Amino acid sequence: MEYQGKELFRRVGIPTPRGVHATSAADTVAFVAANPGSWVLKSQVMMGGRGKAGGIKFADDAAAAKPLADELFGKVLKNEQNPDGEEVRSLLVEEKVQIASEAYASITIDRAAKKPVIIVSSQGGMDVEEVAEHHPEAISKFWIDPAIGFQPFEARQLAFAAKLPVGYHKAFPKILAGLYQMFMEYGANLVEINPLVLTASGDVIASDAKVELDDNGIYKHPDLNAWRNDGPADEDQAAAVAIGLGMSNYAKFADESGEAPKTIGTIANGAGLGMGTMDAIKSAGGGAANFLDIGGGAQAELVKNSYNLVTSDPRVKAMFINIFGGITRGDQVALGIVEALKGDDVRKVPLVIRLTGTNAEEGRKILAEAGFFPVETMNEGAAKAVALANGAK
Amino acid sequence: MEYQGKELFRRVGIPTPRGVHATSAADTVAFVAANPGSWVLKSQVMMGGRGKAGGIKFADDAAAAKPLADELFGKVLKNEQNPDGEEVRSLLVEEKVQIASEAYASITIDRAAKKPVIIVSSQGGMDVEEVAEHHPEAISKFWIDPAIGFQPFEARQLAFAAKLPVGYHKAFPKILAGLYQMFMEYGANLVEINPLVLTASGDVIASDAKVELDDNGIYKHPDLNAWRNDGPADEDQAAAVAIGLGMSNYAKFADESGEAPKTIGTIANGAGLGMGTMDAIKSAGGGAANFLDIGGGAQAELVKNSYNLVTSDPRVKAMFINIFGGITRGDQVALGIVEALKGDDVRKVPLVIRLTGTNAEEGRKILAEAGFFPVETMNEGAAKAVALANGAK
Amino acid sequence: MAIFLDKNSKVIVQGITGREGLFHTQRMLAYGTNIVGGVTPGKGGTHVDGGSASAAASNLPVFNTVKDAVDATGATHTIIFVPPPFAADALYEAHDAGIGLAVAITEGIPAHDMLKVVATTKSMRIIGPNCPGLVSPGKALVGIMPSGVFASGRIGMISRSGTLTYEIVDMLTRAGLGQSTCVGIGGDPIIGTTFVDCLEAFANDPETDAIVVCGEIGGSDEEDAAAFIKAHLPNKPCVAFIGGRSAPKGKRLGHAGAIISGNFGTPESKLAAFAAAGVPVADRPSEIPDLLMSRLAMHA
Amino acid sequence: MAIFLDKNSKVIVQGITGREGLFHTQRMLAYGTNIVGGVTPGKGGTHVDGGSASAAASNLPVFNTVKDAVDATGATHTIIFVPPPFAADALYEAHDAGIGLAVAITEGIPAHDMLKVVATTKSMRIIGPNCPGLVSPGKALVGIMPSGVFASGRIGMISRSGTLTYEIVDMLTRAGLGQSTCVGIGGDPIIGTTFVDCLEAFANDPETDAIVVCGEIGGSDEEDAAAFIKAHLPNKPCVAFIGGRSAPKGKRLGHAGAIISGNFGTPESKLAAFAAAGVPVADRPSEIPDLLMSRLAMHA
Repeated sequence: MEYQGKELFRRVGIPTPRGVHATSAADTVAFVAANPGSWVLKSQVMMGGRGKAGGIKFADDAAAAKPLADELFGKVLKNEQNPDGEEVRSLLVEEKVQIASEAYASITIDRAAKKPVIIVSSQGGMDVEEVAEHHPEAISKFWIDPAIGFQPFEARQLAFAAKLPVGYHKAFPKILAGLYQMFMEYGANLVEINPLVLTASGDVIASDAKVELDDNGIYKHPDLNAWRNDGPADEDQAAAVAIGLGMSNYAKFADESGEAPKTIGTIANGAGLGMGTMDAIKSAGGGAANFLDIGGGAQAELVKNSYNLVTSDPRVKAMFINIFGGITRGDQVALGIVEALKGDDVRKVPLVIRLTGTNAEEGRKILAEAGFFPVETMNEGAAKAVALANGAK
Repeated sequence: MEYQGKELFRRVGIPTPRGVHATSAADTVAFVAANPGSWVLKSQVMMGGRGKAGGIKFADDAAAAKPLADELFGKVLKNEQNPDGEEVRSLLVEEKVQIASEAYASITIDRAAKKPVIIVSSQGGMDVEEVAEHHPEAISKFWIDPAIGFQPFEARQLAFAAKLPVGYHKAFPKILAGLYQMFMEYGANLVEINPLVLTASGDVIASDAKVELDDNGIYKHPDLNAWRNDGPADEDQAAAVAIGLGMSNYAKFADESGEAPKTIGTIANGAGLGMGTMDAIKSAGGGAANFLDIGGGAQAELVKNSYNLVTSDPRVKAMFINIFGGITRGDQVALGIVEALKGDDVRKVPLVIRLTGTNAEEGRKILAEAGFFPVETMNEGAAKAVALANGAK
Repeated sequence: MAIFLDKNSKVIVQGITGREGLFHTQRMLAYGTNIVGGVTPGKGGTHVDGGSASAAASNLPVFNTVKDAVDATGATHTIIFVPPPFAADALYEAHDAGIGLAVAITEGIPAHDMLKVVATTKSMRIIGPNCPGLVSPGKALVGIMPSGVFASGRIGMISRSGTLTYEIVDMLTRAGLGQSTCVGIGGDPIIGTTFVDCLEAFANDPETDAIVVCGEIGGSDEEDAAAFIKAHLPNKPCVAFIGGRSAPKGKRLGHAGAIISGNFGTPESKLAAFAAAGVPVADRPSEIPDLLMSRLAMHA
Repeated sequence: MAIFLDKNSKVIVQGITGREGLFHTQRMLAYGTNIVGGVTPGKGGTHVDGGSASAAASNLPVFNTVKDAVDATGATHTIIFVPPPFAADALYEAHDAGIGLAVAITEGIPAHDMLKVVATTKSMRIIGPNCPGLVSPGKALVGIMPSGVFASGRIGMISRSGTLTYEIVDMLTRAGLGQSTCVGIGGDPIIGTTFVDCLEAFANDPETDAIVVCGEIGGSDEEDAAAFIKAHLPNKPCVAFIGGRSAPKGKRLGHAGAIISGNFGTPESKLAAFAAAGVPVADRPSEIPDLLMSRLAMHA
């Protein structure tokens, strides 16, 4: 969240507005009372568009701050992208600065170039993709060679190319240096300042902060790991981790208008096969309710927990387990499935199993003995699962 | 000095023995009294070989420490390399560790390879050049690609190649990582741990520390600049800086047996010409008392101060000023010389001026008008200076 | 000829004494891969049992460092089975020792580690990370792929996914379409060898007649591949598949690289690129053999 | 032909509006160097008066960035007059903009900055730092050398020192031995272009008949040069000079690189290396012309 991003900004020397992170209305009011001035109360939420959703308020004194803080704490902010909304649990109370100009600066990974790319725009406070579309001349990019790292000339080149007002020029190299340090040191997929404000008094300040960390790099910074769990986490990811899967090995899909209802649960071994399984279901006229990559091992316990996780979605009317025996032998997987579905503590839905690859014969035999009759191909399995979800026997 | 190097070691996480830097005998005794145990009193001096010179003592309690501290403070340590000796002004009081094994690790710049090189030896506590000569198998080197930086495998490779005892292996990558961080961050020409001790209890500790900083990089670390001036500075360098020359633009040479006495002062514009001037004097049978590169500008004030600096050496019987007019025009330099030597506040010694290059004609005319009759070539000037120093008129 | 790997490639295993490392060492040896040793710091001088593929295999030397291994065996290839925090170091070590090709199996290496690795180890080809490795069927396998599905032949295969590769290769093999080399390039955002790098190698391989490109959502590697095929591969038919076409935006699906961010990495963009390059995209893996055969017939 | 620099080299000046930068810009223009513009951040769009050498010279464009300058002028060479704390950045900027050769005049750049610069900007040749630049007499001068002493001819000259170069070149010119190119490689410990790099270029230059190597105490560049000459320059006579032969150990003499450390960087070692390579070493600069002429006569 913003207040966390700003804490990182301060660690690398990027100026941020004076302020405090308040976790209660009382704290908010007390701070404003103790610090005369004009303050902005900014709801700390993960979602974008909090301003339009009514999550940002202004107060010039404690009397004005009290009703606003009372209103914001506990408020559920909603907009089109976040129809469920997100509850406000804390505020960042920040000095209201006099804005002379607003710019944009970010660093992200360019996968194709295999390099970090700095993006700078003179149109701050706006969505950068929109600016790129309508005012490409206001945007400038620089691809950093990771062997060289950030150098001050890059900031000069970007500032001139993006036509930043002269007031930015002196502070800009140091700000980008901090941004790059943060990007590399904390393993960020994205670090973004939007807007980067030039104040009426000539200071350059990061007014908003956005930091997206790379899950794979988080182990290097245990303190940030704690932060990550601080906000409302992705429920799918939390559920996957809870049963021992990788964070992104499970994803639940919302129904979408114009598409078949998401009624088929899926489990596959391998991310590619998992995606292929979803696609095959769509090709067969159905809708996959989820993606679940059970990985290489597929022990009985994990199969069972995965099955339960998928069927905890009440929309799921049928299940398609798609296994390509590779390293893992088909007979082992079959044993896992039989063991997993033996008990009464699973919600039974019509089940299609596809099992092929290494030791598939042995596996199919084990499944048959337990009363499961696996199909041979992915296409066949997808078609059967769609039919079952639609009520076929 | 050692205590400063160890302060840097601690900043980058390299373990050092417990201890204190004491600047008086009273502090030393008080520390030992307050901290029961076995302590080493190590004289903090720039010179090498302080142990053999009697600068290191051992004390198990305050009573033992008192006479030793009293002895060391103010003691002038001497050896063959430092016949003038160096006064002890402070002690590093350090825990005496039980030594199981001693190793050596350093990082320096390999000029030819244009890379930092790590040198590791299993023969700690000894002069590494001697070890290289007599036990080359005990030494291992790794040239670091500055684009990649230090990586843990380098430490493993070095530890195995230099046959460090297994007890070092676990701690070694972290210690070398710290050493490299220090080397790059503080711009060191040399960072050295000798010995790197493996203690009886299995810890790996930097028992001695040596850090040589690059003068050109010192501006990045003002705090280290202060340290540098803390010890007995090079007097030549101090004198050069005092009159506005670069730190290494002046050097005074000691007399050496078997060589001509150093009786000729030299001033030249440019380091190469300065060295060439010394060489020419030697070729002519004389001895240059100093090297002085006056640089490109040569304003009258600097010429005068340089002249005074050189003639402050009572050995100087004649002076050779060797100027190749390049960017600086010969007439300007001539004016500077005339102006500089006009007053009575300079010690007059027989003077040879050589002036050639850009506007040499005009310059020679100016000098002639002031009563100086410059020679044309360096050889001629050197010969004449030697003759004058030897009493010729 | 195959690409990147053949019978003569001398392969070492970094992390050979680990559970995974040893298991796959034995499998690779059984396939006929010329594994010449392994590396585990501190276990130099010992040996591991690589199985009964050959007398040498049953007594494989372990070295303390990659340099020692290369000095002793002349190894050209390495396969890396070390946990994510140590994987970048393993790659730097392989590069420093003069290894020509490194397969990084490890899943979960921080993208920022890989950014620096790929920028500074350019003299070494890296396959992966987070990949199943590569196989030149009938010659050698350096990876964790199930060897049974592959057959020697003249189809090149490149894929971001492991299991989808097996799925597709199985169909190719059943259809009589053997493979020259199959490369699993890995599912991470930053990988050492891209589709384009592989296409370039296949373009110059006289033993490869046609190529299957198995992509997925996320990134723009498929778009780059399509552009390369259009410009440089007029004479080798290519067929593509894209996994995750039914995925919604913003969800990361198993692979760290498989995510549609905003309007970036969408299947529509990839389909359009392949269409512009004249490369047919199979809707289902099962369509691939027929598409390949009809294309090969056209070029014959 | 000359090496590194000729009449067609398009040169920009980084730090052109500074006192030093502008002074030497005017001198270089007067010599005939094709200076096409300069760079000073924040002064883009303005012009400086480069003197009366030509109409263009009197109105030289200033750019905010090297990239702008290269885009507008097609510059191939740059000369850098910026203070030590900003010099590495200036070199990175030149490299990024695609400059082929950069002369770094700046004295006092931290050695550690240069370690990283030379490791990561390999596509650009760096002359220096802490050097007087280079001149191909009669063609172009990129540096701060006094133009009067040089004459066009067929002797190549390489030197770690500025003033000693002038001293020696003056004698060569007076002796009728003009120069193809004179390179001042700089007096710092870490420099971009070494004696060997220059010797390699001279070896391939048909307009250079003989070479003077002017070294000094410290480092091992002279030893490397001697070895290179022995191995690769059988047909071009070389003569050497070593400055500081009378210097005592452990004293740093003007140049950051001119220091004898222990038994390293001694004149004895350098003399022995040149002797082993059959390269005569002049005891005095004044001997160099005769040594050259007798060597040239032997080769004729």
